[in-house]
Amino acid sequence: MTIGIEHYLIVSAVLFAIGLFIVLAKRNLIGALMGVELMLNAVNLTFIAFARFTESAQPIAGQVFAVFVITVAAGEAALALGLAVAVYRTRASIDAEDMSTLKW
Amino acid sequence: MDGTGIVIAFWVFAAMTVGAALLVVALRNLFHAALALIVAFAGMAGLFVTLSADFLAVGQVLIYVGAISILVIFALMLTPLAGRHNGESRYALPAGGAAAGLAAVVIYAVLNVDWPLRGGEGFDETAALLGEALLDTWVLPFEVVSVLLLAAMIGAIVLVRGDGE
Amino acid sequence: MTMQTEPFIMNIGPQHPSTHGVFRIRVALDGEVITDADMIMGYLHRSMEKLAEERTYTQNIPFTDRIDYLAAMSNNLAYVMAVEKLASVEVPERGQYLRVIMAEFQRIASHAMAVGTFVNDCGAWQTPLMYMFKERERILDLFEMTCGARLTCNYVRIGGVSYDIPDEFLPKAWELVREMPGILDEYEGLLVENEILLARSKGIGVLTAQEAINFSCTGPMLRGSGVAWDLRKADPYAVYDRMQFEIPVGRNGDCYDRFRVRLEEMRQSGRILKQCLEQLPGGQATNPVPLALRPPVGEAYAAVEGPRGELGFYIVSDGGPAPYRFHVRAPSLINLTALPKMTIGSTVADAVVILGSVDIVVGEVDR
Amino acid sequence: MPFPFLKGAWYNISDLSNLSRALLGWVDGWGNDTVAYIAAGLIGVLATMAFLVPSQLGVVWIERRVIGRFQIRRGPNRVGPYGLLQPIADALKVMLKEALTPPAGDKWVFWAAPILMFIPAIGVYAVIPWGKNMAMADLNIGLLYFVALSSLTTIFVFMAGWSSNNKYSLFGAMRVVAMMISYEVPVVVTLLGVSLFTGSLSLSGIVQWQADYHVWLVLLQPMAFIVYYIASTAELNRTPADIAEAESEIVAGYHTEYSGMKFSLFYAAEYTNALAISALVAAVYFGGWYMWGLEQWVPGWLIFIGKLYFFFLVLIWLRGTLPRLRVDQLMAFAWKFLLPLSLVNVFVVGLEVLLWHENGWSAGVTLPAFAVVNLALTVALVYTYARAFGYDRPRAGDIVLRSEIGFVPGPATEGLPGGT
Repeated sequence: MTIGIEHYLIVSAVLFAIGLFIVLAKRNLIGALMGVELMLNAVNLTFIAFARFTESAQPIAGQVFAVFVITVAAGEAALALGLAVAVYRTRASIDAEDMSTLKW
Repeated sequence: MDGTGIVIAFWVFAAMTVGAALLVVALRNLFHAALALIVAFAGMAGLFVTLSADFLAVGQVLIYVGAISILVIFALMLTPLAGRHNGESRYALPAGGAAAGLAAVVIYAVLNVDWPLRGGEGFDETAALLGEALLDTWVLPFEVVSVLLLAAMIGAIVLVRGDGE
Repeated sequence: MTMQTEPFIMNIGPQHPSTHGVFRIRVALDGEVITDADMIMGYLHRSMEKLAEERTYTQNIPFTDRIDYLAAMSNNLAYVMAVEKLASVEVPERGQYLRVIMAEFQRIASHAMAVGTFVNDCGAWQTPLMYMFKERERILDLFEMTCGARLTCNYVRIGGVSYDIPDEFLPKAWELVREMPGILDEYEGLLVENEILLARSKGIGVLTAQEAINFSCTGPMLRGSGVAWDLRKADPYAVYDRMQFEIPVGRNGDCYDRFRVRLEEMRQSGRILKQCLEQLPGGQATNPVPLALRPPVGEAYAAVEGPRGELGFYIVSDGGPAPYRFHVRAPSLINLTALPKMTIGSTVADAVVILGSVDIVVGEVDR
Repeated sequence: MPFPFLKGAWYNISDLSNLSRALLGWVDGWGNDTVAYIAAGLIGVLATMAFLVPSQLGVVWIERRVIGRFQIRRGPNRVGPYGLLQPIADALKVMLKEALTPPAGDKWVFWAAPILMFIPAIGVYAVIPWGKNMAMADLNIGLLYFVALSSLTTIFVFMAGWSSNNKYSLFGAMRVVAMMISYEVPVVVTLLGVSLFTGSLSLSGIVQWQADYHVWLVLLQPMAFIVYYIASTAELNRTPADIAEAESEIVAGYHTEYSGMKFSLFYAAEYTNALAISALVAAVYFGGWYMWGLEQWVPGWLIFIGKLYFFFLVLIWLRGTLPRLRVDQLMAFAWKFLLPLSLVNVFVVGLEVLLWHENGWSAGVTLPAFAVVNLALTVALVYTYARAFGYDRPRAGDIVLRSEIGFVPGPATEGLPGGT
């Protein structure tokens, strides 16, 4: 048995779906952020799988993309968690359903 | 070296990643969920290794496991009154439907597309290759990303700074 | 934007490596910064002041050992001086000198302990404490050869001292006194310019002279804040009026100054000891007084400059064999009252350093 | 012959890898790849353990004895000759102690933390080059692997602190996280200078480079060494940066609630980490097994272990002599002192590499020149910057000797009648 690109892509799809569910369904903002991280990871896996398996003029490009994704994810995490903390400071809550007003 | 080792490694790491991701959904204690997320990240690093992306695997450990999950935990600690409950909102059912639908579509597509495969082995050493690619073909995005990181850092500082300081 | 959080309450103590006994500070924290500090004392309360009303004047001397177990000699001296004042007992000159010798040795020992634990509280891993203990050990040996006890000496007696010094005392004492300046130079070389110690203690726990006076602080706490006040100069007792010595005074009022003042006081104590040993007269050390002493009705207060500050005993006699009222002015307790003032606004780590610089003995705080 | 793999190779103690290679060749002869892989892994693990387990006991004894000497006492000398059996007695004692679990804590996390602590602690040994060809797994990104794996410690420390449900523990955990994240930045940036210069991320490659050019990297990048050693000391939670377990402040930090075997696991993991950092310093900055020809006469791995223990002794020395810094001072130190220096280092090193390789200068002239330039730069920068960074110095008039009572004019007595 060999492990092909399909295996990785399916794992990635499942992870992305789980991440999506977390983002959509979790009440806690920080919990939802974990879903975002999972989704980004799933995308990374796809890029790297393509870099490994598919025909390309510059096969490393997939990994380069993954590097960018990781970098952006780091920035995103810092910023989003900063947002969560800021929201918590004003509202004493980070429940996504509490945040229904545009202005307060 | 597409031997038994890789096959076993793939299944172990895939099970670890997906299982931990499911735990992130299922665990009711948010701190435990964050720990499960770390396991998922670590499993992902393992998957990267099986894809001969060793530099990215280490980067994954350094950044996701070592830094981002720490940030998540830190944010959890900074919001003590928010309740550490990792429950679902009333959108759980439609969200589940959307996620399952997406997964189904993607998996269907994956299985039915004829991928332009290239034979042979993975990369021998990716660090040098990556470095050359980043500073050659991709130098503009590389610089843009560094600016983005700086902006994100400043933004985060501004956000969490109190007014009085 | 305001942060709506409940304060993080943390108990430093009663069981904590740095409270020097069973003492508790309940601090409210914002991050690492202390926003409120509440001192809770009494874990070591042994009701000594009340117990003393049931015992004769001589029987009370051992209690004073156990009030401040790091400075038993000074405590003995202060109490005995109060009783002598009350009963108008004269002390022979040799007794006076021996008292001063013991009190000054005790000051060095106590300050060595204080400095050592202070640097420990700054985070050093026992090393300075061990160095300090080296000389403290020699002093305790001297006490042991004189009265048989090392810590709770019970040496000073009404009318003099319990035993005259043995023959081997003087050579050993001279040896120590001669080596003292060199030893202190070594300590100063080790500690005074240590970058990390400076970073940890300079500008930390500042107490201005005005505040120190208002809190009734005495001893190195007061002198560290720029007030040259020393009972040995201000109101000389025993034979201190014949001694040449100086009062070391800090100018900034921070933890570092208190630590430096203590180091410098050890040097001055060495000077006093040298003079005492030179001038030590012969003759009787003790005027015998009846064991069941019945001082006349009245009251007396006598205080000495103990290692921690003004250590005073206030005794009221109703003419009976036991004091009617026995009150201790414990410098540890009174110095400690300045603690919230110094700690609020600093971090937890600083609070520990500040507590170390106050140099409390919980036995004396709670009695 | 029962052990054919021993033929001819085993007596060459200067290169123990012959032994394992012969063994592997023998196993490979069976024709089963998987078995050979497992055998290779097992040999590596056993070799690492053969160093770690005795070292683990040894360093406990060494630290206690050496600190004892620092503190003018003897240290353990009752159990066995020179107290050599003391570590075993210690180990027996902690094993027999009751392992308490805080009832309000998080039981599973509480149990998992000390065990997981060992994953990064031991995992990093995979890439340590014990001698020529003697790394267990010569990853071509070994340096990065080392840093990434040791950053995992943070999480386990946090798990320990959080699950104890103790405020001291939580404090220690929060401090660890803040500190480790801060100090990882200078560590990574300094090591960047190394891989820039040697063109390799592999630890064996870096040591080989030093052997090829007959120079230790510490001579070429003294500033990087200083920054790295300070920062890694902080990451190890050892004095002067042991704020995570600051005994005098927060009792024992994150392992306040741990007892018995679980506590000793933390203890052992700390020593394992300390040894690993010492090993990395010895390999990266002090030439690993290379010692200007001495390795011809003495086995390289012995030289390496000697260097490793030397740096461990330096860690003990620091612990025996220094007080502890405050959290904010440590953070300021990382961000304001170490980080700028490491950035300057990367800049200078990059410039030098560029000059060197672009102009095709000969190494014999270039490297000494770089060494001199960098040393001068280090002295200038570290010294002046440390002075500028220094805290209040003691001034001559801090302590005044007075023979009369009264006020001494100074900051503390402002507004009061001065000098009487």
